[in-house]
Amino acid sequence: MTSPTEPALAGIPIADVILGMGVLASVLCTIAPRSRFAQSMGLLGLGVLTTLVWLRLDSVDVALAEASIGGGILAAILVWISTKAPSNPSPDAAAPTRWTWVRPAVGTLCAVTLTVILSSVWLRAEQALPAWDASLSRNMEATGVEHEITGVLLVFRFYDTLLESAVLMLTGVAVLALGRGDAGARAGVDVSFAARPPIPSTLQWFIRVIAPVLFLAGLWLLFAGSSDSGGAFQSGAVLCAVLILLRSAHIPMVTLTRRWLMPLLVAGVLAFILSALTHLSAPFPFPVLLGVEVLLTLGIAAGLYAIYLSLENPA
Amino acid sequence: MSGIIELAGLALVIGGAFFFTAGTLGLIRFPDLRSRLHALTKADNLGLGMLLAGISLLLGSWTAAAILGLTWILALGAASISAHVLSGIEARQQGEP
Amino acid sequence: MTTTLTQFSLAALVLIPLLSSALSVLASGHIRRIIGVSTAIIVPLLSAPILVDVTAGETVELALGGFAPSLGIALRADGLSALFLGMTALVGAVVTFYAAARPDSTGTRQDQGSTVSRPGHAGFWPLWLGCWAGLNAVFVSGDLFNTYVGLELVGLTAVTLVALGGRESWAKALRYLFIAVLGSLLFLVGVALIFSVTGSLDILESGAAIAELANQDAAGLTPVVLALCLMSMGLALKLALVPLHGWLIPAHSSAPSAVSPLLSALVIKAALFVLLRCWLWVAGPIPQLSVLAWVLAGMGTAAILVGAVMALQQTHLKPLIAYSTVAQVGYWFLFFPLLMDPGTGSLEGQPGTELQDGAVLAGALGGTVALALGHGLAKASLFLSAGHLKDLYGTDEITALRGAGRHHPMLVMSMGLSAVGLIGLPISLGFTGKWLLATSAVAAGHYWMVVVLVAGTLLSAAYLLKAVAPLLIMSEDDNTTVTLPEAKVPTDDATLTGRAQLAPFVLGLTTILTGFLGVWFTAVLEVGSPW
Amino acid sequence: MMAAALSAGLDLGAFSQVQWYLVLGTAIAVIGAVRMLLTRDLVARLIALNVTGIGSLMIILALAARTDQSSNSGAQATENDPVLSALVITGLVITVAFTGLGAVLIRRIEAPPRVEPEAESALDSIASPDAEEDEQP
Repeated sequence: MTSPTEPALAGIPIADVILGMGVLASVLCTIAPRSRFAQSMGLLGLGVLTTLVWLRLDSVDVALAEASIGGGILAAILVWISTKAPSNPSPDAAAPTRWTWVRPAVGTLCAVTLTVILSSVWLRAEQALPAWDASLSRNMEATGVEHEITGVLLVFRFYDTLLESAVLMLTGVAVLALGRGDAGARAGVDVSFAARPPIPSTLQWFIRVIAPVLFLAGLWLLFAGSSDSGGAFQSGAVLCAVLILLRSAHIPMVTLTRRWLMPLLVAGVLAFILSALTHLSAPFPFPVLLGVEVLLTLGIAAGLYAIYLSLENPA
Repeated sequence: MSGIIELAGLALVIGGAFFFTAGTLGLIRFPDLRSRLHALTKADNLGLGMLLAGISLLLGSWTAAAILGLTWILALGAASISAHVLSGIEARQQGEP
Repeated sequence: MTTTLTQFSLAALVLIPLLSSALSVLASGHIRRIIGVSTAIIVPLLSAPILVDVTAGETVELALGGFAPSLGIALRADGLSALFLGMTALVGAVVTFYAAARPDSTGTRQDQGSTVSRPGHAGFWPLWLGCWAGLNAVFVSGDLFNTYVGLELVGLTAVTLVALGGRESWAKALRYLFIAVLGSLLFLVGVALIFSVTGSLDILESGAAIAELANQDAAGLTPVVLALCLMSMGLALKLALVPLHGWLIPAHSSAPSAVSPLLSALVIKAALFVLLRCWLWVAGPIPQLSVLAWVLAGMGTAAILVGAVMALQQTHLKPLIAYSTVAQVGYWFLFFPLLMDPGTGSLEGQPGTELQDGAVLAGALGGTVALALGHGLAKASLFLSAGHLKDLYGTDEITALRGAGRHHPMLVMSMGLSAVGLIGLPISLGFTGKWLLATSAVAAGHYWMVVVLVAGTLLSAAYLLKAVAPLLIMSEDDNTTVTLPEAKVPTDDATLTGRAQLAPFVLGLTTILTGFLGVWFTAVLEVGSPW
Repeated sequence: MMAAALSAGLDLGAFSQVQWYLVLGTAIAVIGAVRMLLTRDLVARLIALNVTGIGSLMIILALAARTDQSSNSGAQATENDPVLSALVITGLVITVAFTGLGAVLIRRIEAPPRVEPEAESALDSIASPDAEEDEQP
C-alpha cells in the first residue's frame, strides 16, 4: 500500500495525484468530442488509466477484470458502433441552437456544484469498518479456496455471482432475440454466416499463431483464480477475445457456433442453480465449485461472443 | 553485489523511459504515417524491452523474468503486425485515389 | 442445519424461474410455452408456504451457504415481501397463461429470409421468466447490494421485452435502458454511502447501525441523508415519478400487448418495494429526512395531477393507461411526511381515539401497499384488455373502437372492473388503500392528504370513464349499427382468443374481491415491521 | 459557498489517498451522469453511461482500500477488502452487459430497415476513421 516514505502532497501520494489528473483529463476528452470515433478512443484510454487506478488501490483482480472486460471486450463493441456511423449526422449536430455554449455551461455548473456537495459529505463522513473482517478470515478454510476474492465470489456471496451470471446469460439471449431469425432454439445464431470483412494475410497468420497462447493464458487465469488473482470473469473475457480474433481471421467456426453457442451460454447458469438448490445452507464442496467455475467461464465467453456476433451483423 | 544489480535495474528502467519519450516525440514530430510507425515500433519496443529487463532485475526472481520476457515477445508481435497492417492499408489507399 | 420447506421455497422462488428461463433458451418455440405455463403453476405454489408462515406471524429467513448475514447473504421474507410476492405470483401467472394462449401478443419478429415482420416472438419466454426471477430476487433479498443486482436483472429483461415490440419500439427501449441504468447507478452510490457509515451491507444490520448512530450524535447522519436522497432519486427515476416520467409513456404503450401489463403492474413495483425497504428498514424515521419526505410528497401530488390531466388529453387507449400509471405512482409517495411525525396530536379530545403509537404508521403503510397491489391487479387487467383490442382491431383509438362492448362483453366488463379498482370505488383494493391512507392522515393531522386523495379520485374517474364509456355506448346520434374495423384475427383460433379474454376478467375480479382483505393487509404488514 | 465547502473538507486532517479517489470517483460519476442527461446522440449517451459506471465503481473500490488504511491497528497490513472487490467485479460485468445491449440496440436502430447482409469491406471504413463514410458502398 502507500508506504509512508512516498512523497505526498497534503497527504495524497504524488503518483496518485498525477494519475487522478490523468484520469480526469481522459474523462474530459472522452465526453467532450463530438465525433463517435474520438469518444470511443477516449473511453478506451480511460479504461487503461482506470486499470492503473485499480492497481494503485491495490486490487489486482479488479485491474485484471477491467483490463480484460472493460478494455478488451468494450473495444470490440465500440469499434463496431463507432465505425459504422449512420449516414445522418448525430442529433446533437443537427440542432445548432443559437447559444451553443448554454448547454455545456449549464452542464459544467451542475457538475461542479454536485461534485463539491457530494465530496464535502464524503470527506466529513467518519467511516465505519466492515463487520466481516474477522468472520471472513475465520471461514476462509471452509471455502476450499485460498484466494479471498474467489472465496467471496463463489462461496460467501455465491448468490450475487449467480444472479450476475444470469444477467450476462440473459443479455446474450436478448441480443440474439433482437437479431433476425425465428427466435427459436438457434435465434440469431445463423447470423454468424453473414459476410465478414476481409483482412490482410499477415494478420490472419498472426492470429492463428497467437490464438493458442491466448487460449492458454485464459485457462491459466481461470485455474490461478483459486490461489492467486484471476477467476471466472477475467478468463471468460480473455476466451471471448480469442473467439473474436478467430472469427475476424475467417477461421471456419460456423458449425461450432451453431451447435455450441446456446448450450454453453446456458450451461454455467444451469449448473450453478442446480448446485445452489442442493447446497442451500451448506458451502459447496471443491469439485462442485471447480465444475461450476469452469462452466461459468464458458458461459461468460459465450455471452460476450453473442453480443459481438449480433453487433457485427445487426441484419 | 545486490547494490550493483539494483543500480543496473534502475539504469535500465530510466533508459526504457527515455526511449518511450523518444518514440512519442517521433509520433508527434514526424510528418507522414510511415515514419511515425517506424519511430513508434522501434523506440517503444526497445524501451519496453529495457523497462521489463530493469524490472525483472529489480524483482530479482527468474519466474518474473520469464513472464516479463513472454509479455515482451507478445508485445513485439502485436506491434509489428499492427504496423504492417496499417502501412498496408495506407499503401492501398495511396494506390487508389 | 437442514432447511425447512419454507426456507427452501424462499430460495426456490428465485432459482426455479431462472432455471426454467435457462431451459427455455434451449427449447424451441412450442416447448417454451409449456415451460412458461409450468413455471406459472409452480411459482404460486412456492409462494403459498411463505404466505402461510408469514400470516402465522414469523419472518422466514435463510442464510445462504450457511454463512451469517454480514459475510454471506440472507434471504428474508417478512410481511411486506410476502404481499408483493403474492401479487407478483398471481399477476405473473395470469399474464403467462394469456401469453401462452395468444403467442401473437408476445412481440413481432422478422424471419431470416423475409423482411416482413410477423406477430409473436419466442424470445419473450426466457426474458419474462428471467424478469420474474429478478422480481422475486428483489422481494426476498435481505442484502442491499443483492437488491441492486436484482434490480439490474429486472431492468435488463424489461428493456429487452419492450424491444421485442419491433422496429418502432427499439428507440424507446434504448431510452428506457439509459434511465434504468442511471437509476441503478444512483442507487449503487447510495448503497456505498450507507455501507461506508454502517459497515454492513445487510438491511437489518445497517438499519440497526443507523438507529444507534441516530441516538448517538445527529452530525454523523449527513451521509445517511445524502444516501437516502441518491437512492430516492434513483428509484424515482425507475418509478417514473412526475418530473422524471418522460420515458414511461412511449415504453409502456409501444411494448407488445403481453409485455405492457408486466411492465406497469410488476416491474415498477420492484423499485417501490426497494424504496419502502430503504426508507423504513434502513433509514428509519430520522427527523433529518423530513425535508426529503415533503419533496417526495410534493412530487407525488404533482404526479397525481399531471398524470391525470395528460391522460384526459389522450385519444389512444394504451398511452392513456400509461399516463394513468404515472398518476397512480403519485399515490404511493404521499405517506412519507406521515412517516416523519405520526403523532396523533390532533385526536386528543375525540372519544375512543387512543391509537397506540404505531397505528398511524401501520395504517399509512397498509394503505400505500394496498394501493400499490390494487394498482398492480387493475392495471394488468386494463393493459391486457387494451392490448387484446389493439391486436384484434389493429388500433387502440378510442373513437374507432366505439361499441366494442357488443362483440367482447367480458373484455369490456373486465376493463370496467379494473377502472373501479383504479378509481378506488368501494369494495375494491384501491378503495381499501385510499381509506386506510385517509384515516391515518386524519389521525396524524395531515388534512392536505385527504384533499389530494379526493382530487385524484375524481380525475382518475374522469379519464377512465373517458376510456371505457365509448366501448359500451352504441353510436351516439342515430342507431345505425356501429362499423368496427374488421377483426384481424383468423377465425379458426377464435376459441383461443375467446379463452384468453378470461385472463383480464380474472384479474379485474380479484381487484374487487381483495377489497375485503384490508384488515388482513395491516395484520400481515405487522410481521417484521420496523416499529 | 463552494470554497467554504472545499476548505471545510480539506482541513479534515491529512487528505488520505482513499479520500482522493473517493472525490475523483464522485467527480467522474457526476460528469458522466450530467453528460448523459444533456446529450441526444445515442453513442455519446452510451459512453457517458460507461463513464458514470466507472465513477461509481471507483467510489466502491476506494472504500475497499480504506479499510486497510484507517485500520492502523498496525497488526496486519491486510490487502484491501475482498468483499468490496468482488462487488466491483460484479458491477463491472453488469456495466459491460448493459453496454453490449445498448450497442446492439443502437446498431439495430441505425441500420437501414431492409438491408441485405452488408458484404462490403469494413476494412476501408476502419482505415479512414475520421471521415464518417456512408454505409452504402
